[in-house]
Amino acid sequence: MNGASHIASSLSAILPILILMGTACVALMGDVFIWKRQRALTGIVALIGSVWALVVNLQQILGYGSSEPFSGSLVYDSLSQTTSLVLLIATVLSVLLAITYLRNRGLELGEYHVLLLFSASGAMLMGAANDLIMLFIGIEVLSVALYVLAGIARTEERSEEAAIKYFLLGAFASGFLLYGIALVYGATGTTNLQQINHLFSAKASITPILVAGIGLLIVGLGFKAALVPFHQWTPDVYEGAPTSVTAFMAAAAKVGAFAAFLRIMNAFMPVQPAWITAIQVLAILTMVFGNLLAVVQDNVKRMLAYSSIAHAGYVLVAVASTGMIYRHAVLYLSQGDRAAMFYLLAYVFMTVGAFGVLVLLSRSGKDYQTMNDLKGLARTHPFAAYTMMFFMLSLGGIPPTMGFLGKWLIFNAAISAHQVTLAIVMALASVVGIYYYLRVVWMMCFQEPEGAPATEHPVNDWAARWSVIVSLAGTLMFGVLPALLSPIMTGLYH
Amino acid sequence: MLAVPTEYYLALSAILFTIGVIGVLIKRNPIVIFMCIELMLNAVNLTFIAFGRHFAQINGQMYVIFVMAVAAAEVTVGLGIIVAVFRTKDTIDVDEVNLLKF
Amino acid sequence: MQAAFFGVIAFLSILSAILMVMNRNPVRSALFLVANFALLAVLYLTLAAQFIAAVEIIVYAGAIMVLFLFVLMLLSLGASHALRERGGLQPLVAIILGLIFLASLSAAGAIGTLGPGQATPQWVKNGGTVKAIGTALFDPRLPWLFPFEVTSILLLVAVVGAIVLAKRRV
Amino acid sequence: MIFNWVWLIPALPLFGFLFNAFLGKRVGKTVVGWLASLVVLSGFALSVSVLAALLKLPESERQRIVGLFPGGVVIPWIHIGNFRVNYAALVDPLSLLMCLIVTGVGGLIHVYATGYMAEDQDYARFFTYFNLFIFFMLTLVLAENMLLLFVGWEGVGLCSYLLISFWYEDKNNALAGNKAFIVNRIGDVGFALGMMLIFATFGTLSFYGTAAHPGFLQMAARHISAHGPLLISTATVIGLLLFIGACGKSAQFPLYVWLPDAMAGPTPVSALIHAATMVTAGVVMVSRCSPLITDSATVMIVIASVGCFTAFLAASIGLVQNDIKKVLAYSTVSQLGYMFLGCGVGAFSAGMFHVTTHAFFKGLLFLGAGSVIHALGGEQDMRRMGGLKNRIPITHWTMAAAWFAIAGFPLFSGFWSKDEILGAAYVSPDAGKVLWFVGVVTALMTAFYMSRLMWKTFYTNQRFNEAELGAHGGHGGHGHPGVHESPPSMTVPLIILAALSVCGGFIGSPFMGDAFQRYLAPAVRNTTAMPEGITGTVLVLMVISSLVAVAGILWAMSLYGKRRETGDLIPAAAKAKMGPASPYRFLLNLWYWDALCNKVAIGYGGVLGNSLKWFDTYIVDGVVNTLAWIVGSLASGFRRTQTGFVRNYALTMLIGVVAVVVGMLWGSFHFMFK
Repeated sequence: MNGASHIASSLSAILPILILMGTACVALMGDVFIWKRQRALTGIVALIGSVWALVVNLQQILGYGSSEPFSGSLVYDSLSQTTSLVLLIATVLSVLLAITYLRNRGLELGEYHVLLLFSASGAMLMGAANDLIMLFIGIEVLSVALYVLAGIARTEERSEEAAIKYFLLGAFASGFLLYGIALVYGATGTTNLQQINHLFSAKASITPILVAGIGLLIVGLGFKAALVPFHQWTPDVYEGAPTSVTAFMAAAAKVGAFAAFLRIMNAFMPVQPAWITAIQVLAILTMVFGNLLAVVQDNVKRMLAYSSIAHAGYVLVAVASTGMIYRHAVLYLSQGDRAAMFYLLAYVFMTVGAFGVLVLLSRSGKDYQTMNDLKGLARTHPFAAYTMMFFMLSLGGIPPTMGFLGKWLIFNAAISAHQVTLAIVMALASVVGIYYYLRVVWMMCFQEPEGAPATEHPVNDWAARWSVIVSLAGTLMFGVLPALLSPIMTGLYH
Repeated sequence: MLAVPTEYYLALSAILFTIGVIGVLIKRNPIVIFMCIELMLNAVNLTFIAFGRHFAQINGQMYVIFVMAVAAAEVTVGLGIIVAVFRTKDTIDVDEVNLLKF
Repeated sequence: MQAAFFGVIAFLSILSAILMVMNRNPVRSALFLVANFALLAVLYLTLAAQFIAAVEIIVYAGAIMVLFLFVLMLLSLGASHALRERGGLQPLVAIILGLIFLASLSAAGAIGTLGPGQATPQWVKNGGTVKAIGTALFDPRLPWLFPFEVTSILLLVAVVGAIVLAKRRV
Repeated sequence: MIFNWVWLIPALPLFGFLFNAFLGKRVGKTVVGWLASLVVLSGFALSVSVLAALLKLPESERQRIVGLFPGGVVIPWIHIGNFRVNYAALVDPLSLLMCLIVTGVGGLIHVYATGYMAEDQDYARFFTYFNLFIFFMLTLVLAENMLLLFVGWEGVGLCSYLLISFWYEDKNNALAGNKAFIVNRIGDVGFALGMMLIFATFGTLSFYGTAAHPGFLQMAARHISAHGPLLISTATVIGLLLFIGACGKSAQFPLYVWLPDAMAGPTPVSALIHAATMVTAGVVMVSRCSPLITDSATVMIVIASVGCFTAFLAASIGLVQNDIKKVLAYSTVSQLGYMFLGCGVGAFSAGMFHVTTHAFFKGLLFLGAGSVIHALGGEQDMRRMGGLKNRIPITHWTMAAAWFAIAGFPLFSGFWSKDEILGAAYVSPDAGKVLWFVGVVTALMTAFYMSRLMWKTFYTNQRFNEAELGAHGGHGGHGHPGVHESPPSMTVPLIILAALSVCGGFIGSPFMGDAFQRYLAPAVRNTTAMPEGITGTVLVLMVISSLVAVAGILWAMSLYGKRRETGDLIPAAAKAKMGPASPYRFLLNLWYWDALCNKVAIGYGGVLGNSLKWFDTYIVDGVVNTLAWIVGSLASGFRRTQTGFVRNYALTMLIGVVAVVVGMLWGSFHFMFK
C-alpha cells in the first residue's frame, strides 16, 4: 500500500475522532472571531459535532471493519469502536448538560465546549491506542483538558482547589505511568501492544523489570480509573468541580481508563499470573472502600464520587475476568470484556443522568449538593425527583434497569473465569450500596422540603432536560431490552 | 565496547525518580512539587534513552520527544492553575488548600 | 575513563536533585533543577542522543524552567515566602517508602538480565542526529507520525486552557 | 389458540400502570379505580380460559412455554455469548394457580380499594403502584426462568416498599418501608448467589427446556449438571441460598421482622401484598424449584424446621398483640411457617394448597379488619373496640367465616389445607412426629388468638367513645360521623371471599378426590403425601385437628365470655406488676428477639459517632442495626483518612505503588527463571 492511500484509509478509520477535534477547532475559531457575543452558539456547534461523530461511529460499527491505522499506533476494532460509542454518548449528554449549567451559573465560556471535545477525543484515543506511547498521549489530552475544566469556575475557591488537587496528583500519577511504559519497553524492546502480545505468546518469560513495569502501568491507569488506594482525589475533585464537568469527568475518564486497562491486560494475557493477583486485590479494596465510604456522605456529589469508585471496582472485576483473543486478525472479545463494556455504557447513562439531575436543579449562584437540598424534591420538582429515583435504583443494581443487567453480566463473567471470590465480594458490596442510593430516594420522596420554597423564575433548561431524558431512556430501555444493543455493540455479540 | 553499561543509567534514573517522588511528598509549595514531577519525568527520559541505545533503536528517543511535548503542555496548564489558585486564596501553600475533605 | 566521567556526572546530578528538594527557597530550587537538566543533557550525549540533548537544554532548561521562574517572580514567591516544611510523620514515611521503592526497582534491575547491548559504533554515530529523528518522525510507515500530530492538539489544549485560566473576565 | 394470549395477562396491568401513571390525575378517580380493577379482573377471566384449555390437555403435556411479547412468540430477551434468557412464560398448573389467585383475589382487593381509598388525595398514585405490583407479581409467577423470576421478585419488593411508605407524611411509615426493603435485600443476596450458582452449575437459568437443551429442573431431577453428575453438596448450597431468599420475601425466622412493621401501609396493601400474594412468593419459588430442592435432604430438613419454628414463634407472639393488624401480621408469619413446613416435609402440593386457602381467608381477614378500622375512623387498637357485632353486621359475619377457616374448624377451607400439611408431616420420616406435634400446638394457639381477636372486636362490650371517633386522625377515617357499615364496593369483595373461605377447601378434600393435589401433581415433585381416602391414620389425624380447633375456640370463648366488660384476661394492674421474665412480657416483647438485637447494636452505641446518625434515626431494627454499625463505624474511621491535604493523598498513592510493585515482584518470583 502506498503512503497516500494508507494515510487516507487511516484517516477514515478515525473519522469520529477527527470530527470531534475539527469541531473543537471550528468552535474555538467561531467563539473568538465570528459569534463573539453569542456564546450559546458554541455549545450548539459542539452538540452538532458530537452527534455527527456519533452517527459516523455508528456507521463504522455497522460496517464491521477492523484495521490498524497509522502503522500500528492505533487499532480500529470492535473494542475501540465500542469504547468510542460509549464515549460519544457521554459527550453528547455532557454537552447538553453544559449548555444549561453554564447558563444557569453565569459561566458562559465558549472554551468550555472546546476543551470538552478535545478531552473526549483524548479518551477515544486511549480506547484505540495500540502503542503505549499513544496511550500516554491520549491520557494527557484527556487529563490536561480536564484539569482546566475542573477549575473553570475561576472565582470559586472550591473549583480552583479541585483543579490543583487533580492536577498535582494527576501529574504525579502520569510520572508512574510513564516509568511503567519505560520499564515495559526495556523488558520487551517495543511498546506496541500487539507485538508485546505475540512476543509473550511465543515464549512466556517473566522478568522482574517487566513485572515492575506492569505494576506501574496498573498504578497509572488505576489513578485515572479511581481505584483504591489511588482514589483519594476523586471525592474532592468531584465535589469541587462544576457539576457538569463532574458528570463528564466521571464518565469519560473512567471509560477511557478501563478501555486502556482491557487492552493492556489483554496484551499481557500470556503473563497473567504476574498481574492477576494485583488486579484482584485492587478490585476488592475498591469495591469495599468505595461502598463503605459512600455510606457516610452528606454531599450528593461526594456520595456519587464514592459510588463511582465502587463502580470502578465492579468493572475491575470484569477486567480480572478478561481474555480476548485474536483469531485471523479479528478480535474476539471474552465474556469479561463484553460485560465491562456493557457496564460502562450503563455507568455512563446512570452517572451522567444522576449528575444531570443536579445540573437541572442548579440556579445562578447555587448548586444543589447536599442531602438536605434534596429534601422533599418529589413535591417541589417531581420530574427531577422521579428521574433521580430511577438512576439511584439503577446504580443500586435493581432490575429491570441497565445497572442490574450490567452487574449480572459481570457476576457471570467472573464466575466463568473462576473469579468466585471477586463475584461474592461484589455481591456483598453491592448490598451496602443499596443503603446510600436508597437514602437519596428517601430524602426526595419521604421528607418535607426545608424552608420556604424559593420563588424561582422559570428558566430555559431544555438541554439538561433532554440529557436527563435520554439517560433515563437508555437506563430503562437497555435494561429491559438489551437485545436492542446487539446491532450496535458488535463487539458484544461476536 | 561500551564502557558504561545500560544498568548504570537505569540505576541513576531510578535514584533521580525516587528523589522526585520524595520531593513531591514533602514540599509544600506547589511550584516546587511540580518541579519534582518534572524531575521524575526527566528521570524516565533517561531510562528511555538508555534502553533505546541498548536495543540500538530510535524508539527511545522518539518517546522522549513526546514526553517533552507532554511536559510542556502540563507546565502551561499547571502554572495557569497555580496562578488561578493564588488569585482566589492569596496563598499557594498546598496545606492551606483544604476546603474539600472527608 | 568513560565510567569515571559517568560517575562524576551522575554524582553531580544526584546532588543537584537533592539540593533542589532540600532548598527552602523556590527560586534556588528552580536553579538547581536547571543544573540537573544540563547534567542530564550531557548524559544524553554519551547515549548517542545528540538532538535530544540539545532539546533538553533549549526546551527544558531554557523555556520550561524560565516559565517556572517567571511565575515565581510574578507571584513574588521568592525567599521572603519560603515555606518552612513541617515535621511529623509524613517526610519520614515518604523517605522510607521512597527507599523501599528504590530498593525494589534496583532488585528488579539486578535480578533481570538485560542481555548485551546491541548498539554498534555506526549506530552510536548516526542514531540520534536531527536527520535520523526527522526521517523517523515523518515516515508514514513508522508509528510516530500520528502521535506527533496529536501532540499538536495537546499543545493547543494547553494554550487554550492557560488562556481560560488566566483571562481577567468571563 | 388461547396460549398465545397469555402475554396479555401481565400486559393488561402494565397498561393500567402506564395509563394511571401518565393520565391518572386528569381522568378522575372513577376512571382510575375502575380501569385499575378491570385490567386485573380481565386477567382473571383470561386465566380461567387458559386453565380450561390446559385441563383439556393430557397430564404429561400440561406444560407450555409461551413468549410474553405480543403474539406469544418466544424471542430471546438477553442473548450474550452463551448466556441466553427468554422473555417467556411457563404455563403449567402451578403458574396458572398463582395467576388465578393474584388476579382473582387481587382483583377483589382492587375493587375493595376503590371504596377504601375513595377519599385519599393520592388515589391515582395508589392505583398506579397497585397495578405495577400486579404486573411484577404476574411476571414472578409466570416466569420461564430464574432471571425473569428475579426481576418480578425485585419488582414486587419495590412496589411493596412504595406502598408501605404510601402515606409518607407519617415518618414511621416510611421507616417501615425502608426496613422492609433492606431486610428483603438480605434475602435477595441469597437469591442472587443461588441464581449465579445455578447458572454456573447447569449452564442455564430456564426451568424447563427441550430434550436437547434441558432446563435446570429437568437436569436436577436426573441428577446431572452441565459438567457431569450433580453433587449433593452443590444442590445443598443452591437450595440453602434460595431458601435464604425465600425467608426474606416470605418472612421466615430470622428475617420475619419486617412484616409486622409493614402493616403501616394502607389496609388493602396489607391484604394484597402482605397476606395474599407477595409474601407467598417464597413458597411458590421453593415449590417451583422442588425437583432441585428435594435433591438435598439437608435443605428439606432446614426448610421444615425453620417453617415449623416460625409458625410456633409467630403464633405465640400473636397471642398478646393488641393492634388488630399486628395480630393478623403475626398470624400471616405463622401461616407462612405452615406452608414451609409442608414444603419441607416434601408435600409441596399441600403447601401450595395452604397458599390458596390462606389467600382467601387472610385476604378476607385483612379486608374485614380494614372495614372495622374504616368504621371506627382509623382506630386499630383492639382495647378500644368491642360490641361491633350488630353495628357492622356484614363485616362481622364475613370475618366470622374467615375466623373459622383459619382456626381450622372442620369443613372450612383452612381445615383441609392445614390438615393436609400436618398429615404429611406426621407420615414423613425423621423428625416428622415432632414437627406434627409442634404444628398441632400451633394450631391450638391459632384458634385461640383468632377467637381472642373476634371477641375483643365484636362480642365484648363497647369500649370506645363514639363522639371521639376519627379524632385519632388515622387514614381510615374519612370524616363520617359514627360507626357505619362500609359501602358495597367494600362489602361485596368481603362476601365473595367469605364464600371462598367457607367452601374453597373442598377442592382439595377427600370428598372431591383430592382434586387439587391431582391438578398440581405435574408441576411439583412431592416426596411425601397423605394417604388417599378417609381411612385409619388419616381419620385419626383429622379428628385430632378438629378437636384442637374446636378446643381452642371454646377455651377462648369461655375465658373472654366471663370478661365482657374489659375484654382483658389479665387486669391492667396485674400486668404492670409482671417482671420481664413473665410469659406475658416475654411474648409481648416478641421473645426479646428485637431487643436482643438492639442491645447488641446499642451496646456499641457510644462509639458510633456522627456517622451513624442517619442509620440510628431511620433503621431502628436489630439485625439491620448491627450490620449498619459495622459498616458505619468502619466508614467513619476510614473517612478520616480523607484529610483534604494533597500531600497525604500522594502519600497514600505511594503506599499503593510500593505495595503493588513489591507485591507483584514478590508474587511472581517463582515464575521467573523457570
